[in-house]
Amino acid sequence: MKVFFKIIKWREKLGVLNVLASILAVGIGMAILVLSLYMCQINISLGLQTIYAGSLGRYNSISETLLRATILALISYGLIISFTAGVWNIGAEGQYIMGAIASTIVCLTLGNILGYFLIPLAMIISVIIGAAWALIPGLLLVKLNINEVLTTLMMNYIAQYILSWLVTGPLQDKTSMFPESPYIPKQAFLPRIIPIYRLNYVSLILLILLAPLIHIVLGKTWFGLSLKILGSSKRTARYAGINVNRTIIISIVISGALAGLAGALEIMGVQYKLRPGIVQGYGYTGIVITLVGNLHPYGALLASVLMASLINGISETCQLFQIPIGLAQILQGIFLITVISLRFLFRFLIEKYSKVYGE
Amino acid sequence: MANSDDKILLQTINISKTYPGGIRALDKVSFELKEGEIHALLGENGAGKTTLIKILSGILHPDEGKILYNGVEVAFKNPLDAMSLGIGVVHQHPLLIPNFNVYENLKLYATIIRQRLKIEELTNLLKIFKVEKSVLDKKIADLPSSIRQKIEILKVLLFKPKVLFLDEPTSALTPIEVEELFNILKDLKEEKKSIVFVTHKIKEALKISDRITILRRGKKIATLENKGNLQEDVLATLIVGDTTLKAVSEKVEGLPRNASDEHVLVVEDLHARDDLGIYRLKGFNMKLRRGEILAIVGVAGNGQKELVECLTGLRRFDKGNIRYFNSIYTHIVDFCDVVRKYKVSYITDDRIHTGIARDLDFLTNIMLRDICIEGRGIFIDKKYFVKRAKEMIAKYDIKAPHEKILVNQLSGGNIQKLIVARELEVKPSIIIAEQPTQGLDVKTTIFVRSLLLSAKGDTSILLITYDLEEALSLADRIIIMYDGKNVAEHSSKDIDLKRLSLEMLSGVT
Amino acid sequence: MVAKITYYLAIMLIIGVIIGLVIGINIPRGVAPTETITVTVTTTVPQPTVGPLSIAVIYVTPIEEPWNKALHMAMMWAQENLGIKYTYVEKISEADVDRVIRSYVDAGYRIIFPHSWGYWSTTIRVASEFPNILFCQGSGPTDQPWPNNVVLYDYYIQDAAYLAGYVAGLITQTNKVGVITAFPVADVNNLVNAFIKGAKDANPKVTPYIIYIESWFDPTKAKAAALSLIAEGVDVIYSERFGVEYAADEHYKSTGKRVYVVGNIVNQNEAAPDVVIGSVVWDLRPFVSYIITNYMAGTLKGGIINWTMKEGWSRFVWNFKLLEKGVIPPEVFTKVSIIEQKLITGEIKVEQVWEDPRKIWLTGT
Amino acid sequence: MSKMEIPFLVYLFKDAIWLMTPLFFAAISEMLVEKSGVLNLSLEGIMLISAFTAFAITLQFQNPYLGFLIGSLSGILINIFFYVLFQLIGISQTLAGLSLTIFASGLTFFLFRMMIGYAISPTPPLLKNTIGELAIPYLSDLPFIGIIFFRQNLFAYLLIPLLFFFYIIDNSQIGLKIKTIGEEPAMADSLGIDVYKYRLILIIIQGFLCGAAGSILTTSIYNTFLDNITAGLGFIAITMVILGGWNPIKTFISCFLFGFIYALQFRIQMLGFTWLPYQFTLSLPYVATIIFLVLFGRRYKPPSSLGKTYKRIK
Repeated sequence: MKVFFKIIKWREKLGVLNVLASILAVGIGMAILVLSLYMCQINISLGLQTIYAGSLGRYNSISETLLRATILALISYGLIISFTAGVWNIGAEGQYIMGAIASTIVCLTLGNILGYFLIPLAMIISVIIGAAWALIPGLLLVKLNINEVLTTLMMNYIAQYILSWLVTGPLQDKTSMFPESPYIPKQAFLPRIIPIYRLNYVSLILLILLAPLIHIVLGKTWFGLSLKILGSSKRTARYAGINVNRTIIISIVISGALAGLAGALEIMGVQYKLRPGIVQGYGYTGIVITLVGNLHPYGALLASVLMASLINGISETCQLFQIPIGLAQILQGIFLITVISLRFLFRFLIEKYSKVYGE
Repeated sequence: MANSDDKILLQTINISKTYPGGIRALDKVSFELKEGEIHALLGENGAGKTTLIKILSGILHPDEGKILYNGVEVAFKNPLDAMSLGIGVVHQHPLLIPNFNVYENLKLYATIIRQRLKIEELTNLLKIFKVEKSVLDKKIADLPSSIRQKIEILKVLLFKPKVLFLDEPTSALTPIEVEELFNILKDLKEEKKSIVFVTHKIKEALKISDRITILRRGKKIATLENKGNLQEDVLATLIVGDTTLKAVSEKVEGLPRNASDEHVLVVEDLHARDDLGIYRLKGFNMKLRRGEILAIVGVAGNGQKELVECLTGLRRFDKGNIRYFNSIYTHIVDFCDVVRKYKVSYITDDRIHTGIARDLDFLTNIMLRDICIEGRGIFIDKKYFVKRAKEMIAKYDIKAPHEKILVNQLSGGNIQKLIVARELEVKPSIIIAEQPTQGLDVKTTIFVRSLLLSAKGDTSILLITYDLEEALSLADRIIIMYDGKNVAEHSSKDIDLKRLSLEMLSGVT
Repeated sequence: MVAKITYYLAIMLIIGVIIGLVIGINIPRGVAPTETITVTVTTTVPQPTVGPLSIAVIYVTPIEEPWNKALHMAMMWAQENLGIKYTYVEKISEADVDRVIRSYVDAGYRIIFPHSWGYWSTTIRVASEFPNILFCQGSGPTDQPWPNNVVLYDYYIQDAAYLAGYVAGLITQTNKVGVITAFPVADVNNLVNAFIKGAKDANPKVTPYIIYIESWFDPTKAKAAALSLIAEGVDVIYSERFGVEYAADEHYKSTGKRVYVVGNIVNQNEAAPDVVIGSVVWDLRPFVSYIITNYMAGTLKGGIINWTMKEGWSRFVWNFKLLEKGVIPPEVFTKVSIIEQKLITGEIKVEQVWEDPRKIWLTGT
Repeated sequence: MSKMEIPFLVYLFKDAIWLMTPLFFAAISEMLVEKSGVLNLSLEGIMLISAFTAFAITLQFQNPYLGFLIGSLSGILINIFFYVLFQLIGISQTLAGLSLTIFASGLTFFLFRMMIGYAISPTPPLLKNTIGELAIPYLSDLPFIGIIFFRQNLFAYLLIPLLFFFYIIDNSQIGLKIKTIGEEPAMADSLGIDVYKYRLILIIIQGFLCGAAGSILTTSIYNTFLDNITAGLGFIAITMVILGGWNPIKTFISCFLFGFIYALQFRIQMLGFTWLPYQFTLSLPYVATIIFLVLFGRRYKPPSSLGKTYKRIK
C-alpha cells in the first residue's frame, strides 16, 4: 500500500491510474476466466490455446474477431463522445437497430437502381436514422430535462419491437421459415478483403481511421475541449460561454450516428439480411468497452478487439469443451464492475491522500 | 419592554467558528437573549450573523465556546436537538422542498420535530398571514417567493417555539407585509416568546427590536438598548467600522487614476427577474469608462447576482439594454460572441463549482476563456498553451508542480489565482470581477488586488463586491446598489463613509 | 422547434454524407462474396478427441427448446448406443455460425448438424468449401442447389399431427379445438393443417382456433395464449409450441376440469401427466442411426429426407396414464389405432399443405 | 360471440391479474427506492438471479416455499451488492445497475447449464412442487368475481395488501421522509434524517420484493428456469414506475394495463384482428411513457436527486 501512495506522489496523474485500472480489470477478468476453466475441469493451457485459436489464431478467426471488433468499436467511439460530455446514452442498442433497419430498407428498395452509390447512400441513411433516434432523448433532455438514461433505455425496446414487427411483417421474406428479410442485393455487400472471409474494407478502415479521428476531436479541438468541460460541470461550461444545450445534442447525435453506422455495417458486412438475431447486446457491450477503454478511442480500439476476441475465443472453447455459453457475458459484467470500481477507488485515494498544493 | 433583570434564556459564551478554507466567521462572540424580548442582530454580509444562527440552531458546530440554555450548557448535535428545546428558525433561504406542496412541507416539519399538525391552528395562522387556504395544495416551486417566505415563517410559528430566530425574513416581503409580520412578532413578544431578528436593514432593526447587537467581521461590536434614541448614522458607522477608512489611504498610488471619457460598458434601465419571477433589477443604470475600476457596492441580495448574470448572458432581462462598446444588446443570446468581439473577461465568485472544471487538469482550465475567443477555429495550439501555462505558473506565483496537475489538487487560493490569471491573460478590455477576494487569506487577497490594479489602464474593470473596504481600496468610482437600483455614485476621492454606509444599508440618498 | 430539428437533421445529413462518401466511394471494390472457393485451412486447435466419429450440433436457442431437444435426445442416444462422440453448442446466432462451423471442421468433426433454418445459406456456402465433411441441415428451402454433402431434413411429421388431430376430434366435448403455434410459415403450417384436417375428419363439427405467439420459444406467451383459449371454451389444444401444458395443468388443478393438450416434437407427456393426452413425437433416432451407419459404410448420399411414420420418423405417443385411468375412452384408442395402421401402411396419405391455415380453415366462420 | 362475451372478459381480467403479479412486485419496490433517489437498473439482474436461486433450491429440496424464500433473500444479497457499488465505491447508479444485469444474465445461464448439464428429459427440468392457483372456498364459487379474484395464484392475493401497504407508506410520515431524501438529500440529512440508513433499508426491502418477483416466475409461473426467463420484465417494471408517475395506485393501474394488454393480444388474434401487429401492443407501455413524459413533463417529474448518489460533506 505504501508503494502505491508513493506512486501517487510520484505522479499526480489520474490518467495513468485509470489506464492501470483498465489493465487490472482485464487481469482480474482473465484470472476469473482461468478459474472458471479450472472449475469446468479443462486443461488450462489447452483452454487458453483454444481461446487464442478461436480469436486470433487462424485467418478466419482474425477476420471474424476484427469484424465483431469494428462494430463494437464504432458503437464505443460514439459513446466516448457522449460520455465525455456527461450524457449517459444507454440507447446505443436502439440506435444500432435503427441504423440496421434503415440500411436494409435502403438496400432492398433501391438496390437495383443505384449501383455503386448504394453502399454510401445506405450508410448515410442509417447514420441519419441512428442520429435521429438519438436526437429524441437528446431533445427531451435539453427541452424538458428528462433523464436521458430512462428515455434511451425505453427507446431501445421500442426499436426492438419495430425490428420485430418489420421482420414479421412488411420486410419479411415470404419464402422463409424465419422472421427475416430477404437478402440485400449483392452490390450492397461490403467489399471483402479476402473473398471467403467476411472482414471487409469498410469496417476495417472505419475501425482504424476513426480512432485517431476521435482522438483528435477530443484532444486537439475546441469542440472536444468543450465536451470535456461540459462533462466535468455544466455550470463551468455555461460560465465558459459554451452553448450547453447544443453541445449535449451534438454529442448524443454523434453517438447515435456512429451506432447507426455500426448497424449498417452489421447488415451490409455481416448478416446481409435483417433478422432479430442482429440484436446481440452490442449497445451494452459498447458501454463496457467504452469504460474499460477509459473513454479514450485507442483504449476503446484495444478493448473492442479484446472483447471481440474473448467473445469469439470463449465461444470456441465453449463449443469444443462443452462449457455452458454465457461465460463471455459474465466476464463482461466483471470487467465493467471492476474497471469502474478501481477507477473510483483510485480517484478516492488520490483525493484523500495526495498533496494539496498551496496550503 | 424587556427589563435588564429579565431572565436570560439563551446565551453564548465566546463562540468561535472557522470555516474550512480559513475564513474566521465568528470570533469569540458572546451573545445573550432574554425571555420575551425582540433582539435584532445587525451587520454587513459576512459579519457572521447567519453563522451564529446556524450554530444556535444546531446546523453548525462551534469550534470553541459554550451555549447555555436556561443556564444549562447544551451541545446541539443536529437541528433536532435545538428544535426539541423549542428553538424555531426561519431561514434566509426557505428550507422548503420545492417539489412538495405546502401541506407536505408542513407535515414534514411536523414529522421531524415529532409533533402533530393541528389543522385549526394552521387555518388560524393562514388567516393571520392572509394566505389563502388553497395554497396548501400548491407546490412550493409554483409559489411566488413572498408566499414562500410567509410559509417558512408560518411553518415555524405553527409549532409555538419558545425561541424564534428570523434570518432576514423581510427580504422577499413587501412593506405592507413587513408591517404585518412586525405585528405578529409583537404579539408573540406579549406571549413571552424570545425573538432574534437578523437583518442588515437598520430601519427595521430600530423599529422592531428591544435590543440590538452589532456584529462586524465575526466580532461582536456592541449591544445597545433600543429605547427610541438610537441614531441611524451611529449604527451605520458601527456596522461598517473605522478600518475601512484606513483602507482608503492604503490604496496603491501612482497608477493611472483618470480614465478617458469613452464608455466601454453601459447599462441602461435594466429590469430583470430572478428564478422565481421576482424583479431583482428595477431600472439599474451604470456606465463603465475605459481604463477605470468601477465598484458596485451593496448588501447581498440587492440584485448584484442578477446584474452579473444579465451582463454575461446567463439571464434574460425584460427591459432596458446593455451596451458593450458600440453594440447595443436588448438581450444577450450568445455571451461567447461578446467575449470574442470585445475580449470580455469574467471572474466568478463561485470559483469551485463554476470557475473551474474540477476533474480536468491545469492546462485545460487555462484554456477555458479561450473557447470563446479562439474557439471558432477548430484546433487547439497545445504547445502555445503549455508555454502559456508555464509562464502563468511563474508569473502569478501559482503553486502547481506542472501544468498537467488536476485542478482539484490545488488549494482555494491557488484556484483563485488560476482564475484571475486566466482571465487576465486573454488581455481583456473589460473584466467583470465578482467578489474576487472572497474567502482568501490576507496574502492572496493583496496579491489578487494588486493584479487587478496593475491590469487597470488598458482594461476597464467592473468590480462587484459586498465588501466596502475592497471597493474603497480598488475603485476609482463607486456605485451604491440598493433594491435593484443604483442609489448613489461616488468618486473615490471624496468619500463620506457615514453617508456611504447609510446609503448601502437603507438606500437613503 | 421545427426549425431547430431541421437544423439538427441538416447537421446529421452533413455528417452522414461526409462519412458515407469518404468511406463508401473511395474504396476499391473487392470481389463480391462467392460461394465456391475452397481453401486449405491450417489447424491450430488440438483435436479434443481421437477415436470415435465426432458429430457436432449447432443450436440457435438453448437445448430446452423442443426442436433442439428432439435432436439432442437422439444424439445422446447415439452417443450411448452407436459409439460416437457428440458435442453441441447452443445460442449461436446466425451471424456466428460460419465461424462455429469452421472451428468444428478444424477440430476434426466429420459430421456437422447446423440445426436451424437460419443457418441454411451458410451451410450451402461452407459445405461447398468442405466437400469431405457431411452437413446435416435442419430445415431449409427445398428449391436451393444443395451440395452433395448436405442432407436436408425437417420436421415433416404431418401424419402424426393428423393422428393427433383425429384424437382431438374424437374427444372434444365443446367441438372447439385450439392450436398454439409460432409463425404462419410453411413448415409450421404443414403441421397445423394436418392437425386440423385430422380433427375435421374425425368430427366435422369441430371449430379450430389458432393463435400465433410469434416466437419460437416463449413458454409464458404460450401459457398466456393457452389460457385465453381455455377461457374461450376450447378443450383440446395442440401445443405446437411449448408452454400450453402449464396452463392446462393449472386449470385442471384449480377447477378439476381437463383441457387436453397434445405435445409436439418431443414427448411432453411427463410435463403435465394429468392433461397431456399424448405427443406428436419427432423421433430422430432412426434418422441419426441411418446417417451414422451409412456414413461409416460410405453409402450416404446428400439430399432431402422426406420420411413418414413408416420409417419411425414420426409417432403419436399416447399418455398411457390417462388411458389406464380410463379418462380416454378405450374406443377412441382403438379407432385411432386403426387409423395409425392405415397411415403406416400408406392406405391414408397426409398431404403436405404449406398454405396459411387461417385461409383454409377459418374462412366462413 | 355474444354468448361468449362475459366469460371472455372474465378470463381476460383473470389473466391480466395473473400476468401483472411479478411485474407489480418489482415495480412497487422500484417506486419506493426511486422516491428515495436511487435509480436501480439492476432489477432485471436481481430477478434473474433470484429466479435461478428459487429454482435451484426448489429442485433440491422439493419445497417451493423454501425456494421462494431463499430466492427472495438472494435478491436482497444482490441489491446490497448494488448498494455497496454505488454508495461505498461510488460508481454511478446507472452503470452499477447495468453491469449487474449483464453479469447476472451470463451467470444464471452458466450456472443453470452447470447444474442441469446434459439433461435428456424431453421437457425442461420441471419443478414438481410449485405454488399454484389457490381457490378460496365459497368466494371462488361466486359468478364472474369468483373467477377473476378468488381463483388466483397465491401471490396475486398479495397484490392488494402490497398496494395497500405501499400506499400507506407513501402517505405516512416515513414516506414523507423518504420523499424528502429523494428530493433534497442534503437538506434531509441536515434535518437529522439518516439518508444512508433509509436508502439501505429501502434497498433491502426492494431486494426482497424484486427477488420475490423473480422467484414467482420460477416457482409459480413457469415451474422451470429458462435462459433469460425475465425477458425484460425488470425494465418494464421501471417503465411502469415512470408511467405511474411515482404513485403507488397509478403504478398499480399501469401494471394492470400492461397485464391486460398482454392478455389481450392473443384474444385479438382469436377474434380475427390480425391486422394489428402484436409488437405495437407490446411496445405501447414504452411509447406511452415517452409520450406522457413529453406531454406532462411536470407531473411526471422524477424525484430531483434520482440517480445521484448522496455523499455527506464533512
